[in-house]
Amino acid sequence: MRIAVIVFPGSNCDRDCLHIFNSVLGVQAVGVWHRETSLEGFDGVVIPGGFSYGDYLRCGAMAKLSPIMDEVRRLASTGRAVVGICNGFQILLESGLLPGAMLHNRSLKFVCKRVDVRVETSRSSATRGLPRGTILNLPIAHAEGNYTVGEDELKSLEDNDQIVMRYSSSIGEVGDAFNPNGSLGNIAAISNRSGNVVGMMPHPERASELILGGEDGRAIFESFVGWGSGGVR
Amino acid sequence: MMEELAKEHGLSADEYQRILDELGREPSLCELGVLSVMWSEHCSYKSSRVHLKKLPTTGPQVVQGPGENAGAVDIGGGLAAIFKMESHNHPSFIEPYQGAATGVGGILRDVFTMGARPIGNLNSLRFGNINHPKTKHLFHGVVGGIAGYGNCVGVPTVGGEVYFDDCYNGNILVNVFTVGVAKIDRIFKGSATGPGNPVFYVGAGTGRDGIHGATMASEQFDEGSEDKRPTVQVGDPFREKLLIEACLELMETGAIIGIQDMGAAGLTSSSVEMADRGGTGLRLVIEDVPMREEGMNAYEVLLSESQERMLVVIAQGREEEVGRVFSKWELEWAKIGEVTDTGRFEVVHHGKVECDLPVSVLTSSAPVYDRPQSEPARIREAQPAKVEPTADLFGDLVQLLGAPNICSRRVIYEQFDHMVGLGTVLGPGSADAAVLRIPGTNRAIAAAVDVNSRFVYLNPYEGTKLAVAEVTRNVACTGAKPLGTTDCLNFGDPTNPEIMWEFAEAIRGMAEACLALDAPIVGGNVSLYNASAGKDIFPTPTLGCVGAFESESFITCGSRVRTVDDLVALVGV
Amino acid sequence: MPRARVLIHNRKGVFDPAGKVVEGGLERLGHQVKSVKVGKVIDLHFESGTSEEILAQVEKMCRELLVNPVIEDYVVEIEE
Amino acid sequence: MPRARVLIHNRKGVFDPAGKVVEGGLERLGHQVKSVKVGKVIDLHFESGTSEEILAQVEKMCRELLVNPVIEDYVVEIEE
Ligand SMILES: Nc1ncnc2c1ncn2[C@@H]1O[C@H](COP(=O)(O)OP(=O)(O)O)[C@@H](O)[C@H]1O
Repeated sequence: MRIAVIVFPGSNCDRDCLHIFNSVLGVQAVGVWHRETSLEGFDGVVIPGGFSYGDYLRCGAMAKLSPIMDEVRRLASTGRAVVGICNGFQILLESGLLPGAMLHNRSLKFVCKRVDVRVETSRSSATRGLPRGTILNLPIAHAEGNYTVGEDELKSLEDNDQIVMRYSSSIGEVGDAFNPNGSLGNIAAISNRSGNVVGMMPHPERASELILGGEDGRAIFESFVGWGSGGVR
Repeated sequence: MMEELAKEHGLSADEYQRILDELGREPSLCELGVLSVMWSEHCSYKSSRVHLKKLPTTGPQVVQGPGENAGAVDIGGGLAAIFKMESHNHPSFIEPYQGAATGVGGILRDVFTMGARPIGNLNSLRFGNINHPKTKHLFHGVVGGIAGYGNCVGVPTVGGEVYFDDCYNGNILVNVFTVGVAKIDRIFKGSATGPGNPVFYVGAGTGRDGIHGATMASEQFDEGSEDKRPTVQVGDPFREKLLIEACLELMETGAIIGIQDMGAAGLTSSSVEMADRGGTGLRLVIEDVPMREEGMNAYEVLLSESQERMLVVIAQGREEEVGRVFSKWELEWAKIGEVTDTGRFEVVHHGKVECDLPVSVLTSSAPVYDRPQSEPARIREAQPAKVEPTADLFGDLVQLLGAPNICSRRVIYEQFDHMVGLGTVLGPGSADAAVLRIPGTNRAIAAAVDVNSRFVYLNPYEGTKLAVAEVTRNVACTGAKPLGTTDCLNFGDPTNPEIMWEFAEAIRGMAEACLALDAPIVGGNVSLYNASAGKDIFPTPTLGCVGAFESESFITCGSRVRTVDDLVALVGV
Repeated sequence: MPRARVLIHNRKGVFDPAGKVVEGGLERLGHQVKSVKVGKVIDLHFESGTSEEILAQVEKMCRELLVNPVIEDYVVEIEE
Repeated sequence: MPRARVLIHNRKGVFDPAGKVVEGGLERLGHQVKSVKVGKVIDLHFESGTSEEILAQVEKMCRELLVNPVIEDYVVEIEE
């Protein structure tokens, strides 16, 4: 098992993700510079959070031009797990690997805090071991996490079980009061049709060690690792 | 005519005469610009130097005291915590977002210059009355700027303090603090040694922004100051992030002899300071400096305060490593000169010598003033305020808890990414100091910034002692042992003897308290002329303290009530 | 020197939080305004090229990078 | 319905980091462009008013809220 953590100019959660894989989970992960052109030998890809290219123009817009993205696309098409966290989610949207787009948070402010999310499906590479309805307490940290998508696509996301997490209360009520950014349908994470490509706004790497106040994020990494090299299920 | 120009550059008649005596000739315009920034309060500490000497700066735990870009203390395990605090008051008043943002950028560079990866930012903010018409705009701008910059570079903002008071209506304070961690035997200094070694410029291109910012920071605000606008710079945190990674990567190669960020007074002060520390000279070629505007002259290039730039002295023969690393990180770089043994700061532009001054004239010959002091009348006249208890104590409590200076700071710190880096064990809102573990080790540090300027106003000596006590106590409460402090001394107009008295008294108190608490001062910053329309701010000597834990397991639970039946104890006098 | 200007706005029906905030701010200052939209303007300068060439090139840039069609609409203006 | 458009750019000499990044991106896509500037556009719609009235009002809005004169320059365009 070997994981690639893609490093763009301006990524800033790459080292954090590497720490969780290598030092907490004992799974080999290496940083891969965005100009690389091969992901040969990797079984999964994490696109970490941060501010790739300073988030200038639009979050994730510049990163989609990087050479490595062709390889990410190729790996995704073979069914390997590809997870984009925060800015990584934005990059997956801009690259067309996931449908929809991000708008500014409705508060127009950056927001960094812990929130609760409800797992909506266990058929994604990020939530495989997690029963539907599981509540996870995870940090968010973003200025543009206000997910939006056309009506038809939203319906198709719902019909195909592609909504992975929604913002919720600590007992799993979903509603506007628990939505930190105004995202459509309180969506916090989605996947592609086959479930292997996932984009999520919360930062599971920030909640994978007790000393940092919680371990709920670990389940996501464990699911990701467990998706393995087996490809499409 | 030169004399008139000298005045416009903020040099007094005496100071100009001193320049003529030292040089034995008139300076060129370019030299005058260089002299004026190097002799400005900001770079020369001319009014504060005699007092700062009195501070305790040594101890077995001190790895680097004042004099370098930042101070360093030994936190065990072969690691040093490197930290510094700096003010960006005047730029933030003129343009709150960019002023605060570039303040964060500057303090980060001071810390990673020394080889440390920054792991935490804190800040200490002072605004005018919350109902003053300007306060809202300034507050949102400053908080937004700190967030915008810190979040993007990926250094968590883990703590700070905010107060509102009328005395800051026309002169807010934005003090920013960064702490980083490096291996003790891998600390880099801002020193240019080895004549013949090439000098490299790395980072963003030079533009015309911020020319004369350093002099501006030392001038009092007056009615027209809101028009002095082009002196404000725009920060690019994205480029700063690349600069951090590139510099840390280049440091690994062993090719670096000395490295220094270009802060206030940009290329001038960074090269002069490096030559001064190295006991050498420096020769720069202006046309080789990466520029982002056309037709810039030597004066402009030397005094520009464009952000996100560094000066690096490289060991001869290792030049191509700079190109390899900086090109990878998509940053501009160029060789712009070399170290000499002449002891002079020489600048040529297209073959013409624009500046040729002895480094010592720019540094050690800069004027030092022991300005007159006098105790303000208010000190003896002050009477204790009488507060009558009311019948509704509960109501009073609720009102107090909602007061602008006491209420929750959540709206502020939720805008800051305080978790990136996976170090934040106790972040904002959870303890009296921020606690950061150092991933990959079992070590952790605590950091806090504090001062109650009202106390300092009422009694500068006792008030500053209290500030030192508070900041070290806040660190100690988390279970860490305080190791060292840094200061950011925000005072009014030093030519006013009462302000100078406040300053001297504050230093006296700080020295005594730091000595008693074994928390030596390892770095600091002085910001004078904090006044508007002739009214000075409260003397505000902000203190920052860093302490260390022997092990992560000594971290206390923070300041929260945990469970029913927990014991509550009052400790102290 | 030819110049192109790309004006980018959120598509009709897509929430424009910045516009809402500016609207509120202007109202608080006592200004009467029916609605506000905040967008981006990108000015591109070229060494040379005819209007047609530049228009074609800028349209391509918009598709490839400058505009996200999921949420944004744009207009290109060419100046010579 | 009268409309005003405010175009806001960083002042000459003030760094435009976004423009620089977009420039790099376009180059990577193989486009030849001399320089890029990224700014804001604010479209204001009004119920009524003559061009002169609206221009005066929008100028006031720019001074009071929309533009930060320390770093930004602006142009107002009125359409009827
Ligand atoms: N400007 C700021 N930036 C980040 N955190 C802040 C800031 N101001 C206050 N905080 C955080 O908010 C919490 C409460 O602050 P404060 O009211 O000053 O607390 P106390 O008086 O208990 O020290 C602290 O954890 C502090 O670090």
